[in-house]
Amino acid sequence: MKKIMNDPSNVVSEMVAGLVSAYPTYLTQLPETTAVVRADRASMQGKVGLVSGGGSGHEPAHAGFVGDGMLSAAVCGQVFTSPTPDQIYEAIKASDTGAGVFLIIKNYSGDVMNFEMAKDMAELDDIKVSSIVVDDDIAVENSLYTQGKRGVAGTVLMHKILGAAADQGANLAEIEALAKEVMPHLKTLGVALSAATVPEVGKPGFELADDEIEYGVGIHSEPGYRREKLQPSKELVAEMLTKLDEALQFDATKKYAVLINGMGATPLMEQYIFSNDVFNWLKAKDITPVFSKVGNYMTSLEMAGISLTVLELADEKWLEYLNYQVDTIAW
Amino acid sequence: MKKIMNDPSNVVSEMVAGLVSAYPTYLTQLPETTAVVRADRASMQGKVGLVSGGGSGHEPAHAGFVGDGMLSAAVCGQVFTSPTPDQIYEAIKASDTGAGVFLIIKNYSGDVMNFEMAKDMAELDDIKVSSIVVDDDIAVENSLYTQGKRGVAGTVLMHKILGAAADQGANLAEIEALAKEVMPHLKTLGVALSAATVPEVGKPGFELADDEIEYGVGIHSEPGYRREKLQPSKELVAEMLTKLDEALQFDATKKYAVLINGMGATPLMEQYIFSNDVFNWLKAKDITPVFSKVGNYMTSLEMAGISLTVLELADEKWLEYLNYQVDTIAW
Amino acid sequence: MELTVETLTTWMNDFEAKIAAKKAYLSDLDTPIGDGDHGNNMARGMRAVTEALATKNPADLTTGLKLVAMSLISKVGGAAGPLYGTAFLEMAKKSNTTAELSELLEAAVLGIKQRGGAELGDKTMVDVWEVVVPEHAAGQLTSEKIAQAVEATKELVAKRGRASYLGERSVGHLDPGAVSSGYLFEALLETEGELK
Amino acid sequence: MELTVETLTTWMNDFEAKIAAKKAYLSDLDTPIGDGDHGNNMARGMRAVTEALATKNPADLTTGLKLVAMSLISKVGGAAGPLYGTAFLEMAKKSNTTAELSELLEAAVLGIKQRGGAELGDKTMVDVWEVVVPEHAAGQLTSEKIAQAVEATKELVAKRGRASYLGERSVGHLDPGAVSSGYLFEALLETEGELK
Ligand SMILES: Nc1ncnc2c1ncn2[C@@H]1O[C@H](COP(=O)(O)OP(=O)(O)O)[C@@H](O)[C@H]1O
Ligand SMILES: Nc1ncnc2c1ncn2[C@@H]1O[C@H](COP(=O)(O)OP(=O)(O)O)[C@@H](O)[C@H]1O
Ligand SMILES: [Mg+2]
Ligand SMILES: [Mg+2]
Ligand SMILES: [Mg+2]
Ligand SMILES: [Mg+2]
Repeated sequence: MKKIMNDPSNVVSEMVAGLVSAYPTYLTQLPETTAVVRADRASMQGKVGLVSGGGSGHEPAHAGFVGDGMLSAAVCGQVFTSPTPDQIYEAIKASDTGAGVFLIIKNYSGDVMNFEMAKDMAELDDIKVSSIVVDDDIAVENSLYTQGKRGVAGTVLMHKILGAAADQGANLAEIEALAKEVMPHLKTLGVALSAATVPEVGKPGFELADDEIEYGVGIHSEPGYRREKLQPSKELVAEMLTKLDEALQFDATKKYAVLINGMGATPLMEQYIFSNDVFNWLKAKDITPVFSKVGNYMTSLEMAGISLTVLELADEKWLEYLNYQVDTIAW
Repeated sequence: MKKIMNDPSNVVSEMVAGLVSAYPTYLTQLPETTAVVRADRASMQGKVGLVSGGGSGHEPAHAGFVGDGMLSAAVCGQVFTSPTPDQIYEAIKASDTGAGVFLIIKNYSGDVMNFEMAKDMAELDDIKVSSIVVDDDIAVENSLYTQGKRGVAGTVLMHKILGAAADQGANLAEIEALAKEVMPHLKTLGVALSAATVPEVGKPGFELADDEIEYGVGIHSEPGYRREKLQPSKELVAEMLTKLDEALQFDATKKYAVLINGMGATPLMEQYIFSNDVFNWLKAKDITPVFSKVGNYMTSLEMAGISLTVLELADEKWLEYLNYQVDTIAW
Repeated sequence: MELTVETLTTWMNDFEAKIAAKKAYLSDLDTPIGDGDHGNNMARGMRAVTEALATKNPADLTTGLKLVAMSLISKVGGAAGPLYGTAFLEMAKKSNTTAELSELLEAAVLGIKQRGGAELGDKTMVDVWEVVVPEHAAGQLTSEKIAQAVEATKELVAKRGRASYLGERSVGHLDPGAVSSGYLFEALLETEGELK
Repeated sequence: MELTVETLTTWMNDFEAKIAAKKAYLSDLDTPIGDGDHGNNMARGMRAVTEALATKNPADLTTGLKLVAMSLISKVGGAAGPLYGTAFLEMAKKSNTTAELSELLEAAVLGIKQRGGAELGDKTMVDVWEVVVPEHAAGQLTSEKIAQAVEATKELVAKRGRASYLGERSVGHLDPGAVSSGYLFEALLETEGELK
């Protein structure tokens, strides 16, 4: 394990300290937690609070999306481990200005349970709380998994859309309805060239040969659906878009947003090349995405690989929300 | 070599195509070049144009910094190879709205010569052109290099400061004077954990053992000043800040900006931990940077490592320029 | 048996000792079918529980159970934290109306099942709780029965939690949460034994 | 000798053939002390030069030299592109007043030195140009003298270009730009020989 760090058991607290030191105008750390809230609390006044989070190791998610027009707070758990409810609860309290708080949870059993408990705790304080469980990863649809689909990079688009709606004054019920409308149109598929190493574990989550890739890997090194020889970018794109097409039924009369997400160690050059192949593949289907973004948004430590998210913009407003002004570290 | 790409000899053209496809509202590709200019040309009207660029492989530099308030155009050469003068010349022409064009060049012999030739070509067209050669890398100060110091991540802060000044209407002479004032206060030092692989070469620029790092490596795998066993982040920071202190003579009565820059494969978690150690080290010297940024800005393909840039804010205005509004893909 | 805050403390101290002794074993069990942290998670949590009980010295059972619950919830994390935490939180709630241990444990089982959505046979801690608690209510719980319930998780296909990502490949491994739950009930048997 | 556009074309075709034949060798030379691309850079550039001359059929020497210069400048890139490009651009400029080859070449040397700032002994192509051009002017240039000038770069410490990053470690390697410049002058000798 070759990492720039000090004590493997302190990575999260040192990371959060380094983050808030570098970005004091964006983020404030909640006392005795590894949760962060907008430094500009005034920007949240009267609006529904949005709280996200999960295990650490996915930076810039989720703290990088805290800011005016996007999240109110983010909770940073231990690496690849759900944060505890008391921390989430503090984030909820810090995000509530009376209009209630909406939780964006990725579909992992630990995350779901811990966020739900935090919700119970907050409701005892008469804070209105509702939530969405994001499960955009189509990799595991036809497998034995019964936990359901995993929540991955599409979560970032969910943050953005809900963040814009909340900033424009949508109430808690409207935010919840919006999240539920968006969810079935949001699909992601990933491919890994190498695995991440959790600092406290010290070795990679799985091993791939020098010429092997794994389709459908999760953001915590969960197994994917097929291991194969490395393909040219064009063929990776074809495989992934074909699967996404099956899930979303691409239609040239509809509008789409695309998020090309680096998993951590894959340079932007490769992501842009992949992007070129994505646009070409879609063009052959007469589709030109009306919104797109390429970069590291929901990573998996130093995993090499890319995930591709397609959101069918079933409502004109969602595009406005994606383009809505925002002031965060990482959007 | 495990990369997401198609033909190694087409990486740059495919990359630029993918970039402009994904960001059509930011960037337009200049016909028959791999140079890009602001899509919003109106934002450049009446202002000094700023052109940067160099070899590719440093993404998001330089195209990611093209946009309102920062660069006018960026030229993408072959990987780690200076672009040719005709391409730079096209970028200069596209950036001139009558107020002249300023070139930001990193100190590599190929870059300097090609940009100079482009300048000569543009001057034949009666375009006023001047330039700065950025040489912020202090790694090679005491070595045998006679090419002078290299230009590395500090270039991004130069882009930002000059971009803000240009947007606020500074004329060509003022931009040049500003660049010359900033340059001696801008210093960078890097450390690598692994090297980059140029696609057409197919193997890493150098080899480091599993527990080895190299201090002072350049952004094209140029040799550094010392190879050593991997250190805790705290000690990397101490070594690097001590060297930067020697170069800048830190002084608690002065103001500083800090850029912590990932080299490509190093995850943000490690960068934030490093950031924490940087802020702690400086705090012990009674210094709290008034501006800071952490992330991948001037990378070296999939090199793992971090560079640390410190800019002494000798003029109050520079901080305003760093904080000035900007609309680019990557700032 | 009626649970008291004193008995609770004995029980928890005993459980903590077992977990501490088996920390590495529990994490090892979590490695092939999970992420290798169950022993560390539980050890961290139970250390916090016994510390809280010792320093805060809760005056009554409800306060004591709540303290256990909150310590587990805030220190364990992952999946086991909310599950064990919920078990003790439900016991705390129930203790407002009764101190009868079998009723408290029934509330706990319901809480775990509701929190995690797992049923008998899903290869989780539920496979221990759901079998052991009725035996305890009937006064027939023995070490052997606990061991049997734990052992039975080995041949199951995981349907919940991280192990479920492995599908059929989870067969042949004990469920780590089932094993740690076994220790909880062993500790309970011992605590009750001491009282007799 | 007065250079004509026809002689220039012969010279360039010959140089192109030499570069194409030695492409891999030149890149190999560039590997230990550079970035391994000199052969590829030059081959790409010279292909463009000969193609341009063949398709555009320049009417006079100045146009021909300019075409060579622009092809090199826009296709080679890196350090060698502007250096070779400048050499031919300076020759083009000079050809407005004279077609005398030695005067053109003198202008080229000055251009290279000014562009790259290298002096004799810095282990660059200058070490060939600066030695060979006066010999040519004196009518005493031979293959042996070219080879000597090229060979002499081996023992030098690089002071300019990428090789300079290696300092002392650059000793013992031929400079790739010096070797390719040697081919240029070999081609010139052959072209002149044919004319005699
Ligand atoms: N949905 C669930 N319902 C009941 N028990 C569960 C559930 N998910 C996980 N578990 C239990 O939690 C144990 C794993 O705990 P632990 O390793 O601490 O958490 P994590 O899986 O988050 O790393 C499993 O062995 C299983 O007994
Ligand atoms: N400043 C300079 N002056 C003269 N010649 C130079 C200079 N810098 C480099 N060269 C020449 O260029 C050659 C390298 O060319 P090439 O490999 O094509 O470019 P790059 O170094 O950019 O990859 C060197 O061998 C040397 O002869
Ligand atoms: Mg875990
Ligand atoms: Mg080169
Ligand atoms: Mg676990
Ligand atoms: Mg070279």
